[in-house]
Amino acid sequence: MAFIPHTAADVREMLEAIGAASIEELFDEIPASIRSRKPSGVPETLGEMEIGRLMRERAASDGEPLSFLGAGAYEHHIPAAVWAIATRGEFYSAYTPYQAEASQGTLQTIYEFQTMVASLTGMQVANASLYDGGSAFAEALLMAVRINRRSKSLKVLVPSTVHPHYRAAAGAITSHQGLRLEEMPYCTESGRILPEALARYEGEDVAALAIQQPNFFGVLEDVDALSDWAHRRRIPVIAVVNPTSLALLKPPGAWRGGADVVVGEGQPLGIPLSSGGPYFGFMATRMEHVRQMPGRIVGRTLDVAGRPGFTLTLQAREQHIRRGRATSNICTNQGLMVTAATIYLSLMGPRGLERVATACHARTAELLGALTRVPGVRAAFRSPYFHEVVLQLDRPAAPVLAALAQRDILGGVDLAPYYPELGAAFLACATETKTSADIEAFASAVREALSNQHAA
Amino acid sequence: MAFIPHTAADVREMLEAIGAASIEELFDEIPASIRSRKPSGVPETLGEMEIGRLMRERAASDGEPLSFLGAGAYEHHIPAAVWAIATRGEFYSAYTPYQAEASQGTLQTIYEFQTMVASLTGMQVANASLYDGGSAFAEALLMAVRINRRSKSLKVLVPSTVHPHYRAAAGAITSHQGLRLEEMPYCTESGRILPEALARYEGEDVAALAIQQPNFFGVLEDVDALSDWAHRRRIPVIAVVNPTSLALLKPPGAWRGGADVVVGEGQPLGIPLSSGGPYFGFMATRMEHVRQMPGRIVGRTLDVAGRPGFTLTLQAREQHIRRGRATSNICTNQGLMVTAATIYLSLMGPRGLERVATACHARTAELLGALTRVPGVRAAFRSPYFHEVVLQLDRPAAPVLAALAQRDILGGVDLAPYYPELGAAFLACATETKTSADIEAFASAVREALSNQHAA
Amino acid sequence: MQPHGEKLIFEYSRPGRAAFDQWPRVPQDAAGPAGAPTRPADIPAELARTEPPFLPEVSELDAVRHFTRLSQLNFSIDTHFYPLGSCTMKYNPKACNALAQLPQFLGRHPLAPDSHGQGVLACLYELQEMLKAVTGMQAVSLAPMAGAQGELAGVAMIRAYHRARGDLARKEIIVPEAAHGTNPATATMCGAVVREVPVGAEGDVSLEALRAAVGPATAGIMLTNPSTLGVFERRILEVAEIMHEAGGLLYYDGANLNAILGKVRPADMGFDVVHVNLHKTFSTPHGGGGPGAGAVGVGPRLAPFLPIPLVGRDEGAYRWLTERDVPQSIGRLSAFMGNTGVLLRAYVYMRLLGRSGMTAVADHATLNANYLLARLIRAGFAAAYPDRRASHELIVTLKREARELEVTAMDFAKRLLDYGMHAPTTYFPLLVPECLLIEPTETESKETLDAFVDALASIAREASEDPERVRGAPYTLPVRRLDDVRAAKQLDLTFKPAASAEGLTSA
Amino acid sequence: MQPHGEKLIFEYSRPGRAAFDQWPRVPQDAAGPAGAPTRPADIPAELARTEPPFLPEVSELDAVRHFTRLSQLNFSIDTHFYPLGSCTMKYNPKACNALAQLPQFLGRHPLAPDSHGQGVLACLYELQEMLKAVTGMQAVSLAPMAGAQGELAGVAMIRAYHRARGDLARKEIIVPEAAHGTNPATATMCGAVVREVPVGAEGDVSLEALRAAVGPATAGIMLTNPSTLGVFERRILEVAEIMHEAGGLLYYDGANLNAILGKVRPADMGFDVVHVNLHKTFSTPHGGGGPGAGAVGVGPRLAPFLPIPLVGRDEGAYRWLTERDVPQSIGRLSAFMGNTGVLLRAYVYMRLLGRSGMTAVADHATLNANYLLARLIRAGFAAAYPDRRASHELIVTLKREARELEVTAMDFAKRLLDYGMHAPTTYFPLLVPECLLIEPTETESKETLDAFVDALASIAREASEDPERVRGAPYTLPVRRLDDVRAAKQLDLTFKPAASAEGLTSA
Ligand SMILES: Cc1ncc(COP(=O)(O)O)c(C=O)c1O
Ligand SMILES: Cc1ncc(COP(=O)(O)O)c(C=O)c1O
Repeated sequence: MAFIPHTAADVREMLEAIGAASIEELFDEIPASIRSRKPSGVPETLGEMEIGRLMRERAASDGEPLSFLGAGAYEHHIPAAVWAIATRGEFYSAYTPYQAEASQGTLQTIYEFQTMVASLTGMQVANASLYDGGSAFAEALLMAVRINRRSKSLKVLVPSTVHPHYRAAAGAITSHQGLRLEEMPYCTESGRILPEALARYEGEDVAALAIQQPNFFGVLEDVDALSDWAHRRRIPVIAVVNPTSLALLKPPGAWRGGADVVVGEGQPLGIPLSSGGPYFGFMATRMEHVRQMPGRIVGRTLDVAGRPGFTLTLQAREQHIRRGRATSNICTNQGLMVTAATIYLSLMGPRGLERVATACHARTAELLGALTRVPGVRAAFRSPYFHEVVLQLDRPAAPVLAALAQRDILGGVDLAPYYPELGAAFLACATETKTSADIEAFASAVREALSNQHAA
Repeated sequence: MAFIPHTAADVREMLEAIGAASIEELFDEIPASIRSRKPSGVPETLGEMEIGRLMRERAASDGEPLSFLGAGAYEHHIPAAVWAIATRGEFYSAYTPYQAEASQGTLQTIYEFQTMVASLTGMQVANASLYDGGSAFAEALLMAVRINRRSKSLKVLVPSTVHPHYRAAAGAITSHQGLRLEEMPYCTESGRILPEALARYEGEDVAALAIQQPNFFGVLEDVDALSDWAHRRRIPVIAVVNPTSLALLKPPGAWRGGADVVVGEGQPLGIPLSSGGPYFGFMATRMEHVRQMPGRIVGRTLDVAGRPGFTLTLQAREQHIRRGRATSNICTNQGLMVTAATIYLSLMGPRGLERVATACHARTAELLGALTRVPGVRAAFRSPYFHEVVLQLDRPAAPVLAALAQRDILGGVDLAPYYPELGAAFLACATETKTSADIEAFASAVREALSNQHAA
Repeated sequence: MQPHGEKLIFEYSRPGRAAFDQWPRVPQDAAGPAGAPTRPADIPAELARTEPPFLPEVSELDAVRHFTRLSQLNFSIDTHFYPLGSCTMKYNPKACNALAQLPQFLGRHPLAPDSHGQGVLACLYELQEMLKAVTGMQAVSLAPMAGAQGELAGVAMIRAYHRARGDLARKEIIVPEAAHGTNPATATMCGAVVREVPVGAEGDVSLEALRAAVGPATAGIMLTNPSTLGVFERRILEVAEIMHEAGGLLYYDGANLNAILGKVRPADMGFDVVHVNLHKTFSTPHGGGGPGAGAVGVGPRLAPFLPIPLVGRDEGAYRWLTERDVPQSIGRLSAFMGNTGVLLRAYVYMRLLGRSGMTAVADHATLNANYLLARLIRAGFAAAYPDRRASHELIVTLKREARELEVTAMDFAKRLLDYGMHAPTTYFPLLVPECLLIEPTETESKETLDAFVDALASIAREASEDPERVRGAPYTLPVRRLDDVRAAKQLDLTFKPAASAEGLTSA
Repeated sequence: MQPHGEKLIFEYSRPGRAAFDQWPRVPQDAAGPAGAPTRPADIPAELARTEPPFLPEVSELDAVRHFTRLSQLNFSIDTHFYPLGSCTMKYNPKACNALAQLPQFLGRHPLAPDSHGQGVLACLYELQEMLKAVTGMQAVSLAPMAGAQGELAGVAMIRAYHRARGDLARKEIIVPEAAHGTNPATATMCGAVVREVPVGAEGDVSLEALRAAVGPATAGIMLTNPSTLGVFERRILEVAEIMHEAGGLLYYDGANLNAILGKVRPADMGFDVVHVNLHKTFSTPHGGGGPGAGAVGVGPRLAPFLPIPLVGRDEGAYRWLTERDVPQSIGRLSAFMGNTGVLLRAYVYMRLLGRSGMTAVADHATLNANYLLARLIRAGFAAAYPDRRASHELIVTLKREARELEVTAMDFAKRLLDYGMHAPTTYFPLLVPECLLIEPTETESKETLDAFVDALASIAREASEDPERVRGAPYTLPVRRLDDVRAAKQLDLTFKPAASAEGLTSA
């Protein structure tokens, strides 16, 4: 049997040591009435060669289209070293570092990661990851509510420029604890929250304010004004950020008054798109809030010989100690992704990451130029943006995008289901992986699709 | 600059320590008249992302055709574990294990490999690899000539059923030392050497006899008779074997009288086809001849504390000690391939390897059946074979094979350039990687190609 | 002499050093990526970063060497026996990793159209089907990203179910006192009130206590079976009856599914919902902490509430199912589609095992645990439940050793590391004092188990002959025993260049 | 306590154990690969194997764990500084490996038609072109599979050239006494007679001796420049003149090309043929012994003789050139196309470096070597050529230490291992007594070099204060110093189950 090393002789000797006549006998505490047979819904075994062929055929059928999709998951160059090292057995097949002395590799990596995330976000401390950006956002809301001991309300202001899926996930996860996500409208001209929009919450008991920068549309929010408004009212500020953008954009820790909790999707840092996961959520905060932070945290300490070493710390926040009163139920996190991201950030360094961000931005500017030169396409907003833009068409986006997809170009995310008020609009993104030729191909495919549909 | 860690400050400090004003100055012993500029024939640097895209495009253009090519390189299933482990940095980026204490991983692997090769071939000792099967054959001829102290001639009997490229390589490599490869004709009926063919060498001074089993045509030679003939005349026997076949076929050590030197291509043991290399040649011999064997050899010994360990041994045979009187000039060998093959053989085990051989054989039988059912195709020989067959057509093979290639089926190797006496013939092979559907697709493509060409 | 640890990556950093080949060309600088890029002019100054982040500036070799060396400081399945109870540290087949990493799978954007995803969707669909088969459930969602999120989904569905029926009083979630911490933590996250029920001397939940606990406020119970005590809950059918009669539902924590794969299905035990830890039972790697995947399966009552997205099939084509298809869904748990890459690994693993392999897993995991139990008892160790069959794991209590020799379970665990084996889970479940929860898994051989027994026996000898030796362990690892109290008191959670001057740098 | 070594894979073997998932289904047994396959009936009994080969019967986990643990016993570039002189142990970029392993490249059969190989052929063609550019040669063949085979090709071409001109007397190949062993060994393999010429005190070949050596029997000379002594052969143009006037040709052993990349081209020094060790200069991995690639480049005189296959281009399409295209070729050196996978790695590496990167390699390799030289002299070590520039490598002689302290170069080398650094090359070139040939390469940082100097200085102190300590090294590796004499006398070259009973088994 695959992966089972027992020889017939082994089984015999082992049963003898146990004093059982058969393996079957070891299951004699299970009521006979519910014992089942082999699961007929599982096909018979395939060898590695056979499943390999099947998977290769299936992968080939998914193709490798030219993609301008972003919307929270970004195609970046991933250095070959990242996964060559992250998949080394010692990282790949280790458990959570409960036995610190036998897990210094993982622990030190996490400590380095925490340092990098804290610095990128401009915060003091970071955890060892949450599941993904969306669920990290949910945890941030819960944490902000815990931090805000003044507020009696569970109302959190969440601009509608925050990723719709993040809002959905946060709603699904936090509603059980009574949180209410108050959706703040955005300005359809500029694609961002106008600080004026906050006026209507004046005097209300608000538990927290969330800000995504750049927002879902790629537009830059006026973070200082928003953050300042909250701090003046002693409302904790939750920042949702794209880590790549932080090479160019002011880190949340430096927003006016500073963010209290910063979360984001770590995928851009060396993690493959992989249909949505595994990615990782990161979270950073101020030192004063560290005990309210969910997730694992690694600290540096000394061993009995006085040598430095690393260990999980502040575990009293966590489910395995605090149980029903833990900051979160999270246990398994996204460790291997963190290892990959730490290697990625080490290879990129501050200047490499800045180049990635600059290149993405330049490519998106090029994209914007090329597409808006196509008749029938215009930019939805005229605001500063980072590496992602909303484009409006003179007819519904879905069939145009479908026509592109037929030519193996994924042109963007149709916004109609999410933001009907924007009319025929889609969100497109170009990262450093795109060349001028790619962008030209995209633009001319759009041109053709629009004229074909005209003809039709 | 890629891969160079020197900062400007480093360079400054280092030059200062050296007492040089510039790096340029360090080259002042090179005559100025021949100093060159940057090599203009080398394009400017590409980033990893850029070369990645280029290589992926080029790889895609080579395609992944359905291949029935064999002729000395075979498409086998390679367990994912093989290369995941062989490319671990500690194996991949280590040098030849000159510092034994710091290279026990590589050394022990080679020792295990030597054990496996010796056992597969039925010999007493094996070396740590030669370049490939073809060059290993050349080394085998040279070694046999060294072994045969009785013979004054440098004439080696090499049947024409030995791989034509092996004969070519051996000729090119050994001719400088005066070896003459006497080509023995084969029986065009049976596709093998008839023992009677040896009669004409009776009484001649022959330095060695080579036998390939299975031979280039996939046909099984009458190894006992051939080997027996040689031993009776005290002529050393060189065996050229396919390691996969040794799971089913009598090992050369058990041929009548036993082979003296056994070589072969190691590629079938977990090494990708990769357009021809890197593969590895293996070589095994009798203990009495070990000092005549070229290539590295690892031995087990003890350390000063009495613990077992591994080290390169019998180095007095090698170029770095014996220089002009070494058994060969080989230095760098195919180490990493040996690591992969050792992992492959460990995963397969005796029974797994037997299954691979059996499955290959069965697939080839199926192929033979399917193709010979196509009108205009017939089997060239009616002899026992292993996993490879010669098929004859009623018209030239080249255009038929070209037509198949256009449909992404590589049907076999055209034998016309090598064996014109066989008429329109090609050599085809099916390994365990081929399914009945693959074979059917091949057969019907041949059927179609033959009828199309008829029409044309 | 040999450096024990490895410097921090920041300590390799030098201003100006970089892995230049990783830098993208910025369109402006056709000359190649040498200097600093021009900052985009269209980003307003007040929104721009002024100080570069504190990231290391190292060469590619520095990074490769550093992280390769770091990796070597870990124990892992690929290098060590790792019998961590409740964690199912079995062999992670290399094929699962290789095939989940095929370039088209890795490169596929989560929002790519279904037309460019039939391959991956087919795998996920079939994974749903196989999980239905092994759990006996009617429908499966692959959305949850780990066991704890599967629990959250499960309890949220239970609550949604009661709510949908207008049964708003059902706020209590019952958990046995031996439950894993995520169970009560999940109940809390779902806004439920946790009620603990005690476990009897033989390891079964007390039915009396359970009967007393249930009532109109009961939403459900969270159980694993076999339980965290390493024994099968024998009266599971009665538990189910009590719960169902009281109007509550049963949640199955699938962390221990390895024990019963193909032997008994959670649905047949009476469970209404189950989560499966694919990173345990189905051998996706644990990666030093994650990622995992906590697929949930449900019976007919909870099917309408499954978290999205699901994978459906219409006329031979696969597609994502969303709110529109599952209007009563408890919603989405992540931005996209959970840990798809993990799901692909589990899919490949299940296909490799196949039908017969499923049963074989439970058979041999159970055989290994019972063999260890027998041998350890014979070697003088005290089993927590000596009269019970072990499931896929077993508990030894070192109560006596702690009392008589002052050598604790922790000391045994640390000393085992010196013997080249990872320690079992210690101090969990909390119910059993000084316990080692040992899970060998089916992929370990008899020889390995024998070596483990020998090691524990040898430590026991050391504990009586030279207890200090055991208390001081480990000795042969990159660090000696670490000061957790100091870690929590003198928080050092990020590297600050100044801090190293204060002497905390790695040697 | 911690096992130092690792058992042999055979010692894990148990009859009946296997990695079953790797077994192919045999067509007969539709039921799946469980038992023994039926032996093919059409293989005559007298040609069939009767005893199964002695291969290990282990599980997949056994194999993975064993070889992973074995790997950890190695030093390597990815884990350690590895200044092995003459070997150019520089960083092997991971991208080169990843891109050479693209599935289409790996899967391509060597005899696949050119129509299914334009991608790989384009890479090889461009590699030929780039090698021409850096060597200054007119044509390049990628066929040789390592440096030594490149030498063989080179000397064979020289001999073919003379032969083609009817100049049959030219049988002598001159090599400097400091030459690498492959040089004389190659000459012998080519049926030539080796003539050694001495090297002067400053490391240059003695021109007088050379003039005396040449004559009508001279076929050619084999040189590396910089030489194996780590210095540039300053009178190379005179050497070339002497040789050419005598009717001999010059062979350039490219093992040291790293030193002069983009600085001076072998062709411009007067060489007629060069081999390039792609596994050194162009950073393909050394793999614990190989594979390498020893491309040869030639000037106009030798171009007709290049080994096949070459890659040519006709009307935009690439194709293999064979005997038909190169009728005077010295022939083929392997069954197929040399070490193509290695060539692809070198291709990617050269493209990553690019034009400016070539020069930068030589610049910084040379800077590193000269820096080490300066620092080591300052630390009290004796340079073999103190008045010369170092090239990309340098030689220190421990003659004094050996004489005065009886601590040899070997002892220093072994002790360095305890300091976590691989040893330099020892006792080569043979010319310099008690030498360390140190090649840092350009990919190592100043800090690493400083640490190396500190380590050597510390060992020098140990050597005078506690010489026994150094002589007994290493102490911290999987084994202590090994008994080479025993290895050669009591040959144990394969594992025999019986042998382990005699006590040679790993502990
Ligand atoms: C019994 C039990 N339940 C739940 C969990 C939580 O699973 P996860 O870590 O995947 O969130 C675990 C894993 O540690 C467990 O052992
Ligand atoms: C100077 C010199 N020449 C030739 C060679 C032989 O090269 P290879 O080992 O690739 O055959 C080497 C490598 O060891 C060398 O250092």
